[in-house]
Amino acid sequence: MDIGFSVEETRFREECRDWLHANVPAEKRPLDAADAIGFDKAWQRRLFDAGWAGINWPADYGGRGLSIVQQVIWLEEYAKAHAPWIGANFVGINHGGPTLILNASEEQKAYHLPRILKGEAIWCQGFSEPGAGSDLAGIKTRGRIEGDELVVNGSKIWTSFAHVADWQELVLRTEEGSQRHAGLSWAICDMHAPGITVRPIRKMSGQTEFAEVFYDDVRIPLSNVVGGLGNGWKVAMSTLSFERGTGFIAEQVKAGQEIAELVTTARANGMIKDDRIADQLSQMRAEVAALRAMTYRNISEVVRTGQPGPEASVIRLFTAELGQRLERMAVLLIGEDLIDFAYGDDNAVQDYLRGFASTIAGGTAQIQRDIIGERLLGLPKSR
Amino acid sequence: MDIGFSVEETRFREECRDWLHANVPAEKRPLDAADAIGFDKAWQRRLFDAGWAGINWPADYGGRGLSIVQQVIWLEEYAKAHAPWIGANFVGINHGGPTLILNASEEQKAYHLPRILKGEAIWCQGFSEPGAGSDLAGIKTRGRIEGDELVVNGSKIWTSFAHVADWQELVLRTEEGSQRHAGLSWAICDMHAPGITVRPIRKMSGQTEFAEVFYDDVRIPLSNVVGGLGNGWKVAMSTLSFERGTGFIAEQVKAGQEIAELVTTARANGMIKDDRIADQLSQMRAEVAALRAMTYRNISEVVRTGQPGPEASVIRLFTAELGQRLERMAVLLIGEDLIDFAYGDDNAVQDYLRGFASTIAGGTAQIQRDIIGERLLGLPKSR
Amino acid sequence: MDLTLNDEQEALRTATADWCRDHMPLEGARSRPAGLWGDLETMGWTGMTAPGLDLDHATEAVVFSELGRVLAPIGLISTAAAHRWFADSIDGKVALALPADEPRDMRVLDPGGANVALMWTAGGLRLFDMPNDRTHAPTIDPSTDQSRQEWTASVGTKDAAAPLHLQLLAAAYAVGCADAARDMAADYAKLRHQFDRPIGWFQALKHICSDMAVRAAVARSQLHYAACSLDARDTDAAFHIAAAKRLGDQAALDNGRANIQVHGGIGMTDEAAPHLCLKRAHLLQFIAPADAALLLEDAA
Amino acid sequence: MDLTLNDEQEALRTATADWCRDHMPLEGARSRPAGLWGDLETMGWTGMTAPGLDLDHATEAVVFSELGRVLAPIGLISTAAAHRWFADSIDGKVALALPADEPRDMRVLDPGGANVALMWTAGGLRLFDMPNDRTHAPTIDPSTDQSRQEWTASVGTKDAAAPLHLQLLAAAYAVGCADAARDMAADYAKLRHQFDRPIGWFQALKHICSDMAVRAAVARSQLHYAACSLDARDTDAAFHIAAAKRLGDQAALDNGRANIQVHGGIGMTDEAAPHLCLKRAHLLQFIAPADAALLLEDAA
Repeated sequence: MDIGFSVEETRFREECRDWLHANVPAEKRPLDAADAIGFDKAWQRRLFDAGWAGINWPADYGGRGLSIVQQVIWLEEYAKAHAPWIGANFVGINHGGPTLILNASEEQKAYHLPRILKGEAIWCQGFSEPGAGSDLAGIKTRGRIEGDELVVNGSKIWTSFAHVADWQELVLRTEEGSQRHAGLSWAICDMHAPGITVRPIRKMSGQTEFAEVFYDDVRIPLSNVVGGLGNGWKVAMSTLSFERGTGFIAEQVKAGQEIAELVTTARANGMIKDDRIADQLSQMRAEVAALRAMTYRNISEVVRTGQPGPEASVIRLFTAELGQRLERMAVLLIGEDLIDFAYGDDNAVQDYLRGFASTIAGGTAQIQRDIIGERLLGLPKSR
Repeated sequence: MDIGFSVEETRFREECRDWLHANVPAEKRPLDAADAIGFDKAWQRRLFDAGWAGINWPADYGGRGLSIVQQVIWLEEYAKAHAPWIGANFVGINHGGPTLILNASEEQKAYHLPRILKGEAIWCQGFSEPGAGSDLAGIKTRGRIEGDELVVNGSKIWTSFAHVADWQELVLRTEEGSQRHAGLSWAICDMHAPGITVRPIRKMSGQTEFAEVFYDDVRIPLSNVVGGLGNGWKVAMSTLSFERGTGFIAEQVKAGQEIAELVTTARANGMIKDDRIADQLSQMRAEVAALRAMTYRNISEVVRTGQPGPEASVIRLFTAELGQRLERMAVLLIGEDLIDFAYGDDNAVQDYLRGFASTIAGGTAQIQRDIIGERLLGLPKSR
Repeated sequence: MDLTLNDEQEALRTATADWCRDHMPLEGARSRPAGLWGDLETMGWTGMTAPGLDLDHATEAVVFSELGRVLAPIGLISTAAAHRWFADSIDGKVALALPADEPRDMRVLDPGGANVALMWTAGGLRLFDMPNDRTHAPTIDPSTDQSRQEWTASVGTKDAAAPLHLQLLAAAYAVGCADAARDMAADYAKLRHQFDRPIGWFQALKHICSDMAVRAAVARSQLHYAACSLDARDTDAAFHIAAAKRLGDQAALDNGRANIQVHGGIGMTDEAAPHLCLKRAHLLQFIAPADAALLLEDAA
Repeated sequence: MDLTLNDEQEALRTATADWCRDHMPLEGARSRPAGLWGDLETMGWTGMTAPGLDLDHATEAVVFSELGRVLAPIGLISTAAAHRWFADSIDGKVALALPADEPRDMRVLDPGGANVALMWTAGGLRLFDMPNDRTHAPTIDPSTDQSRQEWTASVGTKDAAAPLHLQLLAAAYAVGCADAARDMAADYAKLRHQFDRPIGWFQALKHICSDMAVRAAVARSQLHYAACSLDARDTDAAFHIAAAKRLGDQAALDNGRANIQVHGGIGMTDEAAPHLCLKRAHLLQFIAPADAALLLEDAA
């Protein structure tokens, strides 16, 4: 055990920091979706050109081929520098790309990965359905095989960036009458294909960053299936496992920044004199430190064994619930000004309202507790 | 809605108060079990002689035949006067007696009820078994019918006062091969009968007030079955329903006394200056007030309709969890002196350790939440 | 002593619930029809305890928790209190001013259609004129606008029961809000299926709902007791009403949050109703809040 | 950067766990055999970081959390710290004195067989002689006795790392205690059947266990990080160790309580083991407690 970094890693960190210091845009990422997409693409291109896109992606497909620890260092410095959220590139960089690296054919990788890294192709996710939320295996969107195509009908929901995406990682039922995890496939769906309709969904915080997607005889070439027909569940799970690897770095650094800001705010407005506030802030400072320790531990596990340890599911739940506690504290420190929140405001109240998603999206806190009980402690499966 | 009491009720309250003031023993109830039984019997006899036993029990069987509100008033004044816990008479007065009133034959009532009220007969409970705790219907203790007798084999657990009891309310399986709630009977078991062995169980707080009871061919006359053979579940449930009526009065008054003491203690030792402590104490003062309001509401429901409302299950859970919060606060206010606790000590730490039982005994907090979800909100049964 | 509703109270409660279902459903909270206020006056809810009607506070609390359950306008709270304590000085709707320290601007909730605003402080109620040239801005609660104004001439009452009355009505709203979230969650838990079962079958979801039921039942019992104590002019009334407000506020907020979790993705959307309860609950925290120190004072 | 155990650490951890299982099982915590202390010295745990052995604190924390998991004697904490910081002045077992203000009597934990007691304060460690004529009284933790004594001559160290070292070992004990309760609960939840299923099948019980796992994992990660920060003489070490102690203490206490609930009736009995974890957890709260103010200080 050792929390130090090697000379090479430390030098790499300095490089990251220097570049970010010189290049992080002064202007904020636009709130308006149409402006934001241009911003996101341009920023991603700038990252790519400077060699900061896909640090641990294979060099053959435009990545740098560096270590996962260097990727972690980059993500830490990126967050510390308050560099802009990658926005519309999120799914491509954090879900689609990694899934392709693990599961796709040479041809699929060669086509898509560089486009993702360069910010040329925007991806969105297509997992959840109105009837398949926590029960992801309840997917009903179906793809009928006709010749060398899938003909897709159904709908997906909670798809972020659906209105600006070029591609979608679509999990659908390709074997008629199949049940649960069997008979699903993971396909690359062209979001510009005829038959796709996108209906934006407004969140209670006011944004419409996610949508419902409807498929009406949408045709997808069979060559766009990744990992083989009927292997969709396995392919989708590989993405989730990636998420549980480095996927938490950004949130962990953000939590560190948030707690620091909360302490500063509470000192400034005097609320820290309330023992309840001071105590909760102390508690969260300890928890944020522990979150970093857990994340490092998990990364170390990935470096050592090639995959995250079983405690990764703990990180996911803990990150979500700690994040909500931080957001609640931020709202508490605002006091009566909370009342002034209106749709479109970009402040702590918006973060708080959006934050309800963190114990719902990608597996509710209840499902996470099932997973921890069953996989980490070996308790019998409830479902 | 109205929180006042009638002139008659107020006069009754004064009578209670006056008698208690003059008669509550100065000495504490002995901790030693052998001494305590004598004390309990003598005190119960004194209550009976003065007309305070069985205030709302039928006059035919030694009770006063007064209203449930008068019973509530008596219990409130009793607790306020710091009158001794009824100890070994608890099961007879609060479980056995009421069950007999609701379900027993004239003969059974005529024999047992006056003896309970006079403190002449000590009762204990025989519901739980090593394999049937939360799952009470999993009872395995069996009674084979031979002539006009049941021949009982099996064991019961968590039986308070088993070593001093004369009678036991015993729920057992009298129909061979029957499952779950069917085929159970509720019988009056003579604890002095041959074949009964009592093994005391020590609690983590040090007392041995409960025990495991073993039955080896114990013979019970069929005439001791209450409510008819095979109706044991129904009979047992009627007791539980009583428990949810006036059963909480004493705990509710005790909670009021406890929170008052905690505030006094925290003021005296200065810990109330800690905003966390002050806030928790305020919270619990509000909750204790609400508990009284809920209890009154429930009693009003019993007066109006003859049975407790569906919210009685809420009172049970809330009382248990509020009690534990009070006990934890009491231990927190002790500070480092907590360390000095030793088996046999009769103080806040002992109350705290014993208090773990309140979310376990008589239906765990988890079972209570199932009941609330299913009966109060109509959610589907999980089991 | 009887803490159940009497027949008249039960009839009024049912009538209120029925009317609200037909004319003021929760789902419409963010855009109430223009003529609604007139209907509310006609129904008599703006002056239940005012001279003339003279109902007791217990009955009023029962009715106001039904109104709070559909997220009725915040202005009803201030209007009902003003009709009780300033019957001579007002006519029509009264907005609700949050406590502020002069000369800081006052924040006035639900100003639409009102000429005066009632400010609650723990020490009393004061009535302020409202300027005609004012702008209305949204609040976090989509059902409620606000305006800001400078301090104007005012009349006040020092009757200790006056602020208690308004706090009681706000507590009733909170209890109603907690009830609404509980019912919405329980209904959805029966309707929504995952893993081939209603989600309410799963203990994890069931117990979230059970805890909502506990919070709401606890707060409601205390609300009724508190209302009776105000009617009886009990020396403990201030304590009991503060307790009711505190427990009501907590139940509204905690149930508001829990309801969103039970609804999952749908619960985070603007078109579904759960966020309306949550946001109302946040607003209620600032209306006549309970004083923690009072809750620690010695009982009479 | 590597927060997994290296091969040597893993080997030591396994060896410790194996030895404890055979010679110092948790179930025997209240009556350890007379010769146990000699065995602990032979195993090298009383002076892992003392001059001579010189293992790092990370390794020591790993081993001490295994020892804490079986509720090993409290005196091991003080003895190990004393051997590191007062190697010249001591020999054999060292008891643990809780911080006190002169002239109030000192409370000394696990005094049996010790001639000196080590007092932890946030500012340093001090070693006190113990009187020969002392009486031993029980503590809430059935594995631990205590004695009281007046203030005697003492030697101290002002090295800022010394109190951190002892606090780290106490945190390791707490993490081990939390682990023990979690494992005990999970094992019982698999074994115990109600309603024809293992109780761990029910989400209500499963999620109690999951939360125990979360608390233990969070505390353990921070413990390992904190140990490394002490080895690196990081300026943040005091913060990280305080965080580890706070999270460890909470995990031990909350898991201790949850474990009893999972066990139901059996969990309340003296003969079952759950209460031993709970009571140890209560004792640990008083040993080198984390300073909340320190946790709020600006990070370096």
